[in-house]
Amino acid sequence: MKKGGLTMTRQGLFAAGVAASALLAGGASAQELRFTVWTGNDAHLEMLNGIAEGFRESHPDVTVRFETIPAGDYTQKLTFQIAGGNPPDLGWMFEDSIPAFIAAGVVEDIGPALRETEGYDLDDFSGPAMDLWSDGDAVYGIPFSTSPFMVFYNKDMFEAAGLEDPLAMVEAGEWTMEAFRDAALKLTEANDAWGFEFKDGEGYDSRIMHAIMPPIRAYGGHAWQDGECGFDDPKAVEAVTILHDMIFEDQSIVPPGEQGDFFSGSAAMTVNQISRASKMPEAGFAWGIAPLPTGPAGAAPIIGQAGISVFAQGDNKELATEFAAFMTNAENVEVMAQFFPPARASVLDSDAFIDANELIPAEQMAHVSDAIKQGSVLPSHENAPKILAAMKPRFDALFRADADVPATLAAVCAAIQDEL
Amino acid sequence: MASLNETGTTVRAPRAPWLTLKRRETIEGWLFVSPTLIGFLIFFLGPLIAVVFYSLSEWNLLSQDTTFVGLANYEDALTQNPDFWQVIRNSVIFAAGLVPMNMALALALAMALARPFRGVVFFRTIFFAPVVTSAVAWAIVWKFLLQGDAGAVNQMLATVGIDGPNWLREPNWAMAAVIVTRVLKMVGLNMILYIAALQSIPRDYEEAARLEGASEWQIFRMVIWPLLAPTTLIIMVITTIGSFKVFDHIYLMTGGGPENGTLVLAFYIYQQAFEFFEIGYASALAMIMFVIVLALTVVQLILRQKGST
Amino acid sequence: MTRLTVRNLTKSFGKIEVIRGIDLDVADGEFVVFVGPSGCGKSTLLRMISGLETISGGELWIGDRKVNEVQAAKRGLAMVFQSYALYPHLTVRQNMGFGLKVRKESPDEIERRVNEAARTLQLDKLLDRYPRELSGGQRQRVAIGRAIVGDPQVFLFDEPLSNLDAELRVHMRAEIAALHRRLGNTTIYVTHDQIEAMTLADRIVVLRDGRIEQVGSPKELYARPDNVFVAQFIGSPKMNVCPVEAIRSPLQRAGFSTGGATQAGLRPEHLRIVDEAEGILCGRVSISEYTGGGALLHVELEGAPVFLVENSGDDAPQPGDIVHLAFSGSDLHLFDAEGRACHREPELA
Amino acid sequence: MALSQPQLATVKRTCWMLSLVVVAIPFLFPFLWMISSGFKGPTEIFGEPTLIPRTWRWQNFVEVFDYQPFARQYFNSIYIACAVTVLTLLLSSLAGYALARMRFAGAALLMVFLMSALMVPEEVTIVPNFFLMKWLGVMDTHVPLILLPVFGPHGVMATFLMRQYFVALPKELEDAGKMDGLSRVGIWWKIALPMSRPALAAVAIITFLFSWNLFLEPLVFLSSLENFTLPLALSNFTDPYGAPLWHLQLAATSLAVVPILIVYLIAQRQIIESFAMSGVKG
Repeated sequence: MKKGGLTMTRQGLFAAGVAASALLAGGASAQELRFTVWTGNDAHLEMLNGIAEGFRESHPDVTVRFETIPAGDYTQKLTFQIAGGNPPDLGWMFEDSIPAFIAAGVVEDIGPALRETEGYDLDDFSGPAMDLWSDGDAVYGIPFSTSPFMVFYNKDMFEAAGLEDPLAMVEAGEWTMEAFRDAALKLTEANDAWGFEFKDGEGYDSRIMHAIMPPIRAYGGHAWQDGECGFDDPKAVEAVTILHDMIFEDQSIVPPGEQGDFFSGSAAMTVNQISRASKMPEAGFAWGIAPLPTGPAGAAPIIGQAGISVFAQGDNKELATEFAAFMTNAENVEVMAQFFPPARASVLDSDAFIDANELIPAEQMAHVSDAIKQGSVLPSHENAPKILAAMKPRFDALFRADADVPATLAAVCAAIQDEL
Repeated sequence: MASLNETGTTVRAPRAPWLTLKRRETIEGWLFVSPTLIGFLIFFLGPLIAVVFYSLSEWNLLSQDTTFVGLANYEDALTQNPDFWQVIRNSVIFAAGLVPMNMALALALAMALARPFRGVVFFRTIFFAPVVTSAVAWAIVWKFLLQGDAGAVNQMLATVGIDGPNWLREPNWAMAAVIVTRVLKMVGLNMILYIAALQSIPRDYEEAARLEGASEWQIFRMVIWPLLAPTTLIIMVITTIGSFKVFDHIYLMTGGGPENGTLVLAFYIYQQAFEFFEIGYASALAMIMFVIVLALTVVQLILRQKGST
Repeated sequence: MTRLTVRNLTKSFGKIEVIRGIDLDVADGEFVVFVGPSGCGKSTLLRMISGLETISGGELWIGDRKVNEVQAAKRGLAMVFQSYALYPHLTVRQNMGFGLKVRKESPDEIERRVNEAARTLQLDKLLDRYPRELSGGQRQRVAIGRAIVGDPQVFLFDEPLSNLDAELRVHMRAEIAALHRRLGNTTIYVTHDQIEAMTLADRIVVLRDGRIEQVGSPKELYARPDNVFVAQFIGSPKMNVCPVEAIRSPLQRAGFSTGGATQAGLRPEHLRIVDEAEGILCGRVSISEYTGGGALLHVELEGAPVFLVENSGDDAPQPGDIVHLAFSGSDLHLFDAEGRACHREPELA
Repeated sequence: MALSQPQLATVKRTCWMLSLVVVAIPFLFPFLWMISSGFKGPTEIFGEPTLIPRTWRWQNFVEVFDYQPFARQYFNSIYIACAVTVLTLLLSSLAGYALARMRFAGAALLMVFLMSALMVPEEVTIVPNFFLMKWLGVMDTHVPLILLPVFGPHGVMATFLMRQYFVALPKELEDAGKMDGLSRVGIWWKIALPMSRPALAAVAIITFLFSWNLFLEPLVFLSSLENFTLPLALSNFTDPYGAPLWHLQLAATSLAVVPILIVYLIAQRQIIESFAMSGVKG
């Protein structure tokens, strides 16, 4: 119905808009908010529907429909919907696409509305966590998931290799890149498995940044800053060279085109977010999570973020903003914390969060909390899709046995400089 | 018969003078083609014209900002963007590898399977099966088979002592892999076109040549090949144009990588339009593709004209 | 009741004119045959009358109605096609009843008429078969049956017998003639076979290059062709024609005046082989073709082209023999320089 | 040492068959491997390669349906392909008939005009069509997936195929129909179409497969999972975090491909002829 009404004619569209706002003012009629998400997971959807149900207590006539768009195509399909004149009211946003959306003016500034909302307490969100989502006083999204990247490790394999537990090394301050490299090599030799697997085995494709940024930052480098590329900086080159050596010299990292899944026991370590802990019960081996290894520049935790934004072209912006506020209030953030690590300081410090994930022991969870507070997101940019696309072919060249690391990284910088 | 008697006819006789039988035929004719024609105008010709205008603008899909930029998009492609020439090079390599391999294999298979023998239907069925299979399925399965050391192809090569390359990870091997797997997918179609052509050649020619003592190769070279020329030309046109259209195969197998080694024009257009949302630049690329395909067709039609005279 | 009038009818495809002004009156109940060499426009003319081909100019009247712009089905005609045009996916019964069904006749009426036509044509036992299960002759009869169930005012036949073998053709020819006698419909029949035309027609229309060469009864066309073309087209084997010059002296010797004629024609069957004394023309037999009942001789005349001569009986001359030929004056056809017949006063005795 | 004539022939024939079998392997093997891998678990799938799975993991075929609304997507593909096929048959035979049989002003020009479509790849017009569909308000619906194949180059190809067939039909049958009082539509429907079954079957087969295998258009026009068609669904078996789920993807691919293959095996003669026809005439 809604779709048909919207698309018949311009006048129809206008009339529908007028009617909608009239109804909204009256607040008496049934309304539907369309909310795009990239999860199809039943537990996630159940939780989201629960929150929507709670919203009905104050807005009895409002239903929220969660529409799943596959993660791989999410940003593209969302763009199509917005450009196609059929924008959702709200949606999840990836950290790498929000700058482009802000630049294009298609996400609504909900800052004023949030500040006016009673009891919302916008300042409870930590400053670093909000960095990506706000510009001065303007707020274009609220992070609902601020999840650090942690090292998942196979305890059994560590034992088999006669290695000290990584957590112990962390305590001793010895969990460095060198230790990590050494561990990976020994793990590979001692077990019929790879020492380390990049995030989801996608380190050479969709997760290049996840693969290279932790060491680069640990070595004090950066991807880009103020329009200048940092990949060719000696610090970054040193970090990437270690990775390259691990892949092709030590052969301790699952190389390109090979399969070595941590969760099925064919790699001893990987990097991932704590949501992946849900995969562990069926893995059948003892495991743990540890922070990312440190480098000369100390610890450089990295977080992945996703936020909730209201779309500027939606018909029910006010209502959508109200729902966004409701969804990210302290109470619901706590509810979501079972799956998505929160960015609200009050929730982060609460026992509720520390105990939220029954799979992860409290002391390991504390590392998670620390990482959230200190962590920063991966480099972002409004031209991110093009930058990533321009980087990709050069990184393909990097991940070959005979690659000249400094030269390839210089080529990466040359390729993306225009977009920066 | 009631409708044919005198009274009936006099009632029917007066008729608007302009509706002659000829006009009637014209009106009926246009009515018959109108559904196809109107749809064609709206969904094909209109868009084709629109591409020209789009290509003269800079247009961001997300923000809906458009600016008229003249020929800047073309200039960008032809002189500025280093990717463009690599894309053209890739497309040409793809076509140059695919077309001869496809046609040679198709002809060889057709020669083998044109005459009936026990099992001929079995083999024809197998060689044609990939044609009816979705390109997506074909690409998915081959991508799976061509994984590095764990892939079935390399595992099998390993059993005979060959250390297979990391097919889809090295630019040249990846290009070879997408070409070969595409040939395997489509060769059946050309094979049956050749079989149909071979079967329409009267056996008399071949027998006459044999009586004159020609060898098998001479028969093929002097009798069959010239008679196949029209078919060969049609197949060449279809296959060449087809090779420029290949999108799903590349999209799924390599995504244009590695190192842009398999980034071909069709995929590049898609990427610019629907991943980077550069509508203007993508439209300029589309126009360039249109011109290339048009030129290829014209060249081949001219060859055909020359061949027939 | 059903006259058919054609006035200055023309047809052109683009710039090419294929029918160039035809005038013709067909009387009620008359059997008219269009004949002519291929490409003469006879089929086009028939199709224009039927309504399958549009008319470029002129008028076409059926009865009292001008039908130039009347659709084929509404002209009150039925047509029998060369290929029979039976619908392959319908049975004989459905084929014959198809037109009635399209015209929304009641099923009972269709049944009655189909049965009646089937009886007339002895198709009763074939009604439930499909066309592919019939012989050529049977198909031909079904095609005729389909034409007669509609009770048309005019029958049109477009070379209906050309797909049959010789024997069947003779048989069907007789059947069509009998049918016409019984039904008495106005009929127009197109053929390229002049024997069919001669045997069936009340009147024959000879066409060439989109024009009428001559209209007349078979006898008239045979005996008094208007021009060389008709003279040679009608009759088999065709008439021998040669320049008058070549045989002027023999003719004068025999006392035939040639007036201003430039060409002379003699039918092979009118030439008799006679003794030298009686002979008018003299020549040497080059070929003798035995035809069973007699022989067809190719005779080389002095100073004239080869003449065909029909010789009956067994005692045919052999190649190389010199023969003498005679004919009666009434069988000599004379034509002027344009090929038009020079009608002399009858010299018949 | 020397082989007799018949022995030589046998050896020759065996070599011949053997070489054909070798050539056939890369054509046949992907299908076998696809089906076999569809039954393997996520770990076995990259283990020692075996054609017969060590453990048959039937639940893959259940999980496929849990993971995506796969039944719904299957149905989408079927109904879209049917709609495209029916519409294409109808329109292409109408237009093809007119182009073959009716002498109307402009027909020759129209032919050339339509013919030009055969040279233009879909990629060229996809961008404006995106905006056209947006304007029509049919984004994320199946309307574009039905309209574009029917009216695009494929529809034109079908029209030419039908035209070529109609041209070769005996014309007198239609004349007879005209004499019998059929209208143009009547002749088309009751005479021309019933006699064109082979051409209609050919157009139906290639059109159905064309629509069934369409990828670019669904990729561009569809966004929600329940609207996906099979090819799009097949390319979408990654876990929520983007990692490929090969075992499910191959199970789903088997589910999508095998029915078509079975139909193909049953009707292979007809299907191959249909393609031959379209290739020669189109």
